[in-house]
Amino acid sequence: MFKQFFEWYEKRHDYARDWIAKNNSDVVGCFCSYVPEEIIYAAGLLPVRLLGSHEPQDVTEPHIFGMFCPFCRDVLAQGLKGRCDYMKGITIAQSCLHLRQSFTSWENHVPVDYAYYLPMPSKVQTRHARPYLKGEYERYIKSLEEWTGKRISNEALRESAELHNENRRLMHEVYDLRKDPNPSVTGSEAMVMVVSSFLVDKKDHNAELKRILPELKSRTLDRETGSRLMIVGSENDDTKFIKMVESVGATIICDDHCTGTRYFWNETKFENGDILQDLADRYIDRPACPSKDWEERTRFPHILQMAKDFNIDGVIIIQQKFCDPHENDIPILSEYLKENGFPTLFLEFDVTVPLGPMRVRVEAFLEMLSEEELF
Amino acid sequence: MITAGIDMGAKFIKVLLLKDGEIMAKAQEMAGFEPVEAAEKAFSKALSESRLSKEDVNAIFATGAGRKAAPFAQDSITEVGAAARGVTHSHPSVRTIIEVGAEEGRAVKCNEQGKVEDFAINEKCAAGAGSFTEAMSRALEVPLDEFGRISLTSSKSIPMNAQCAVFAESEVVSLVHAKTPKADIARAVHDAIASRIVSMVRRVGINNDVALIGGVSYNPGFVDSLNRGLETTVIIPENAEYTGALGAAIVAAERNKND
Amino acid sequence: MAEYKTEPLKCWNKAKELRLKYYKDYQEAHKKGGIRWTGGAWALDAVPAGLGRDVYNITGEPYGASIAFDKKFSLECMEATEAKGWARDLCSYMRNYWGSMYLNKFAFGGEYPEPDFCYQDHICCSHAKWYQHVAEYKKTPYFCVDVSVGPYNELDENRLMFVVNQLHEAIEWMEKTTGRKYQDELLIEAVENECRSTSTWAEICCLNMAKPAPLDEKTMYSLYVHGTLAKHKKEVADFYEELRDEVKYRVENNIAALPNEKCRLMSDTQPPWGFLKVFRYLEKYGAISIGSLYTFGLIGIWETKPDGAWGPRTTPMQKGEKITNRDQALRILADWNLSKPEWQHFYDPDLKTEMMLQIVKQWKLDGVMLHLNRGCEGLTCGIMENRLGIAKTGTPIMTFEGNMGDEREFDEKQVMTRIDSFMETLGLQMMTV
Amino acid sequence: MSRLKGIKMTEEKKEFWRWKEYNWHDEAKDWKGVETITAGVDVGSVSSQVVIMLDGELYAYSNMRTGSDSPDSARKAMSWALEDTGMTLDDIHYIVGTGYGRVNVPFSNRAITEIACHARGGNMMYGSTVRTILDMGGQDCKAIRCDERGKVSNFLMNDKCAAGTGRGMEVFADLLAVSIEDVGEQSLDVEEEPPPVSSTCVVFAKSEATSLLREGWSKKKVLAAYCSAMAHRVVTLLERVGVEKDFAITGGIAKNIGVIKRLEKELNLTSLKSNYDTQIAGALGAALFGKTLIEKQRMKAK
Repeated sequence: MFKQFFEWYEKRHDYARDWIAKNNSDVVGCFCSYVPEEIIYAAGLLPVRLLGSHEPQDVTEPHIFGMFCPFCRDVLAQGLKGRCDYMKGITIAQSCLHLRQSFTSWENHVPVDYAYYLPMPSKVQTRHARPYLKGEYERYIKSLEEWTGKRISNEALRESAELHNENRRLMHEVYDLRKDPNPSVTGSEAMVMVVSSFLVDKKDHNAELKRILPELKSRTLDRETGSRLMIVGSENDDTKFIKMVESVGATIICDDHCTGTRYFWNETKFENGDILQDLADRYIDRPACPSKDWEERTRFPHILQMAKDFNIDGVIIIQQKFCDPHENDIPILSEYLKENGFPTLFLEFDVTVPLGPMRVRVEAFLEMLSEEELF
Repeated sequence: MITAGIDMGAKFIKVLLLKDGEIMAKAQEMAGFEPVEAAEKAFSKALSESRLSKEDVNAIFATGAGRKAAPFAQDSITEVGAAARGVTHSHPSVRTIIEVGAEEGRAVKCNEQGKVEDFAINEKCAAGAGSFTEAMSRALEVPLDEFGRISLTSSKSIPMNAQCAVFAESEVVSLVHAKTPKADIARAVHDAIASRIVSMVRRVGINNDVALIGGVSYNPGFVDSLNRGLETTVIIPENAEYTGALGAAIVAAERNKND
Repeated sequence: MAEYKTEPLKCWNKAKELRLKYYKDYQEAHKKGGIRWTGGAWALDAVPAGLGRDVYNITGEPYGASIAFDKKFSLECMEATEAKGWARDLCSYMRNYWGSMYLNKFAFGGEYPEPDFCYQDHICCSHAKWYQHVAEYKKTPYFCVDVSVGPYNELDENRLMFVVNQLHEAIEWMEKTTGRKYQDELLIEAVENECRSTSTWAEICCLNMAKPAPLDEKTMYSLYVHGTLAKHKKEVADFYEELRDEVKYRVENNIAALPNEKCRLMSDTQPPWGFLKVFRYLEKYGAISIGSLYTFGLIGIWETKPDGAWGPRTTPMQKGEKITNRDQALRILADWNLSKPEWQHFYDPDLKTEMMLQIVKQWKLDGVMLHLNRGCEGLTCGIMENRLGIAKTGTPIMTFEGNMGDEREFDEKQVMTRIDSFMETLGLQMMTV
Repeated sequence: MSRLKGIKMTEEKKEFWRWKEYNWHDEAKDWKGVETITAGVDVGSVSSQVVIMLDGELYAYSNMRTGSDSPDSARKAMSWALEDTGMTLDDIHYIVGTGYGRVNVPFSNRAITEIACHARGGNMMYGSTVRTILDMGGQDCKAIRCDERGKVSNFLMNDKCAAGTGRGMEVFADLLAVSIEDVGEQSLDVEEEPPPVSSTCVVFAKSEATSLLREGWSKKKVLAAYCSAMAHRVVTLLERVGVEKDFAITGGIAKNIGVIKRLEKELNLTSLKSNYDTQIAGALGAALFGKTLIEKQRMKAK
């Protein structure tokens, strides 16, 4: 049923090339989920999130020192290997230092016409961040208009925002189905659904979601749900890992990933009578990346609430090796979840994950969660 | 003029005698726990091979990890410098030298005089080094020399996930359980090491010609993987393992001319 | 044999006293009813100065470095932090600092002195989180300023005002937190001091263009540190002027830091504090590190002069500008800090490469040594691109891996061998003395 | 060590790092007519053990090297455990496989991870007061917290780096030509404790040891330096789960008095001793789970 999403995920580059041909426009590669896709889309361009390919590579060592996260190196490798040669523009919204380097090295060593660094505020908790970010959006729009030679009207921005909202609403509907004791959606299906949503045109994605939702509601999977797990951490599109977890007696029910719920959880509210301020508020108010979650820790209650709403048995906390933002949250977060009755398993991810050692840890965790069966 | 180069390597001690740019004799000994004795032994071996006495040798330079402890030596040069001089002596067209030892991989960028322009050494974690292959061949229960050869017969590339030699060992074992042909596993191992080496070489740039020295240059499987990774064919100087000693002997000759 | 004469710095002891006094003042602040706050060396520390003359701070980075000098205590701290589940690759200053907090041991004797509040600015992935944890562990109030508004050469009113507005917010917050009345004249004084001390430090660094260099980097570390402790204080600004005059004197009289100076290098990022012997080792080759973008540009504030050369940034006072109110003071403070050279590469490595090449040219350097510092994500950000950019110009360059605060990640033997190779490529031989 | 009586050694060329292989069974016991016969098969990365239990009591076990083919290793270890017992595979009612080759045990009814099995086995070997168990396997090191029934409540395993694993110790024994069983004793035979080696990385420690020996260190001194480095490495792992008394150690490392003594000193805590062979903990736990599982099955059947 999720065939289309898997195909988009597997053949993302072909899709992008076709899109360019069909719309005779351009694709903008987005580093980080804080890039305001609505604006890029309103400019008639296709925003596409840049991800890695989970294969060993030997091209990034001259550009990024080994102490930075494998994801940022894997992403850069895609550019250096020419996998995205069709991509004319790139944009990063400021988040962590790691990914920032993929962006600057990409700008220097991969041919692109247009590269924009958007200083998304780190302190989203100050009231001053809102007007500031609106100002940054104005600046970004001006530069996009100069590049494309086309004006971006407020009308186009509003339509784009509505289209993105619809996509978020539809994906929420799918997520709601996962609250069921025997969810009709597996974790790997849900993951690929969300990931593909930032690889393709939201129009196509919405259409596909509308097509499958009715069937999905009446769908029953012939598999044991097993332990209901939540997965929390940084970027994660490691479908191999998710499949492994779901093959040893568990189902991933929900997540807190920037490639998952953090990407689509909240909508743009049209309440300022000012579309740019509305958009700015949306990105300020979205579930925070740990690098922006201060002075107050707002992530923890959010994650806890989600674990309760989705009736979770245990939480897998994954971390990209060397990811400082998450390393700065994890010990306190797992303590917090334990105190609130949710056992956690910590796993460290690399570009490629050796499944053997991971499997032992996951199975042992499941045995730990499982009822008295063995006693 | 006759000069000698002593390469105080971690595993082997090599001695080379040079007369006006021509190699007269070479000898090597296991370093063991008494490298100085080993060096003396290798030295006298080389002398007797060329029917010389120590007095006939005008200058002796050392190199290698233990160079500071080398006997008889007036002075020493680093492995990096020695490699560059040694290789360009026979192959002046070489601009990039790759040396893979038991625990360290090195890449050197040099000009035609063998002057080092840039170099890179692999940082911590020895996954990129020779001892990795040893561990793997043990895990596969295939003798080291055969290990290299069989990997040539494979055309399949399997990515190795583990970076650590010990973890890779278990990955190899699980490949065996998955009934993967040993040839394919051997290639996977060599590809993994090669890719670690290649990414280090990229730091100094891959400029032709590229030469490979060090023990692994005798491992055809590794050489094949490396060539694929570099997208070029590496030159392997004859007696590649004596390159360091040769470089030291050359510098010894030069410095003696000067004073 | 020595080519140049050398002599120790006259104001060396004063530098030491000043540093110890700083930590003592903090420790004893409460006895005198004063205020103690903790935060980073990058925090805009002129702002809390407005709370009174009895306000003392401790900055985490130099404190973490001080701990690193004491290898035994540092290891205790690291392990105390790891035992709490924190990753080993996090900022090693932070891990030292947290460790000393967990163990309740102050590096300068006694217990870890409780801060009254935490005040920080956010530059890397750890800075805001560092004191978020201190605050939650010590249950103290916390305010952090976001300065990540892009590189200085792209600063606009909206970006500047984002920082300035937060500083206004910080002042309101401090008044609430401490119950004290904020005094703008103290703020203005502090801003003037900060401009003076940071611009003077740049002046001192410029004097190191002289051959032979009057200062070596190892010495500069003990001098620039005051700027990381309390750049806004009069005593620091005054000390730097005194130091500048002595360094001038050294230049005029050809007094060298290294009598056998043959080769001039610069380093990059914080050094491995437990292994400053690296610099001594260089001296055996007649090589001297005359500084780095780090020692020049972390505290020093610079500008490009009309002739294209790099020099100390002209202070508002030198321009004859009179600071009369809070808003103006905060605008100047924000603008001044956003122009910090060591801040620019966080957005783009090319900006750093340019500055480094400028130093190579102006300070007549023969080579560059990059410390791939596993302890600091922020200053190693983009460092491999810097390496590429500098190597492209034909400037000899080497890298060595280490950690500013975690000696377990420094392989002395490996690094020294690497230096040997580099010296060899520079055509240097070890002095046999 | 009473239970090690009557061990038969296998003849083989000297490889210092290899653990001895042996099997044992309790001549005093008769398995015929026993209601529940269960077996645990622990196929580890380096060695494999089989334990056979009669109604939850230890009857026989074997300890062998793991070959590069684990189904085969499992079979070998099993038939060796059965040797001279007259028992055949078919006489065993339930078999649980564990260890990293657990899914490759051809004749097992169920696979359970070594974490759960070591906790359960440790619970029997050391009694129900055990709360923290350390197991050092060939390639990983586990710190396990468990309750009075030996049920895992929390666990931690070493991550990407294999430093401080059993394998490291074996590489070392080989390098120094000291048989693995003697490493511990010899490492304690030093006048004063040398500083620990700086790197526990399997590869780098080797070169460090070599240079120490070249500097004239005695083998014993080098062993001491490595054992204390390894002990320290393990302690930092233990501290992360938090060590609660009672504390016990399973696996081959428990036989390395050199590491144990130093570990206990650092934790300032003594570990429980057991007269069971510590290397069979995993297989023992597996066999015990086997008993529970078959009994539950029979209940259902009724």
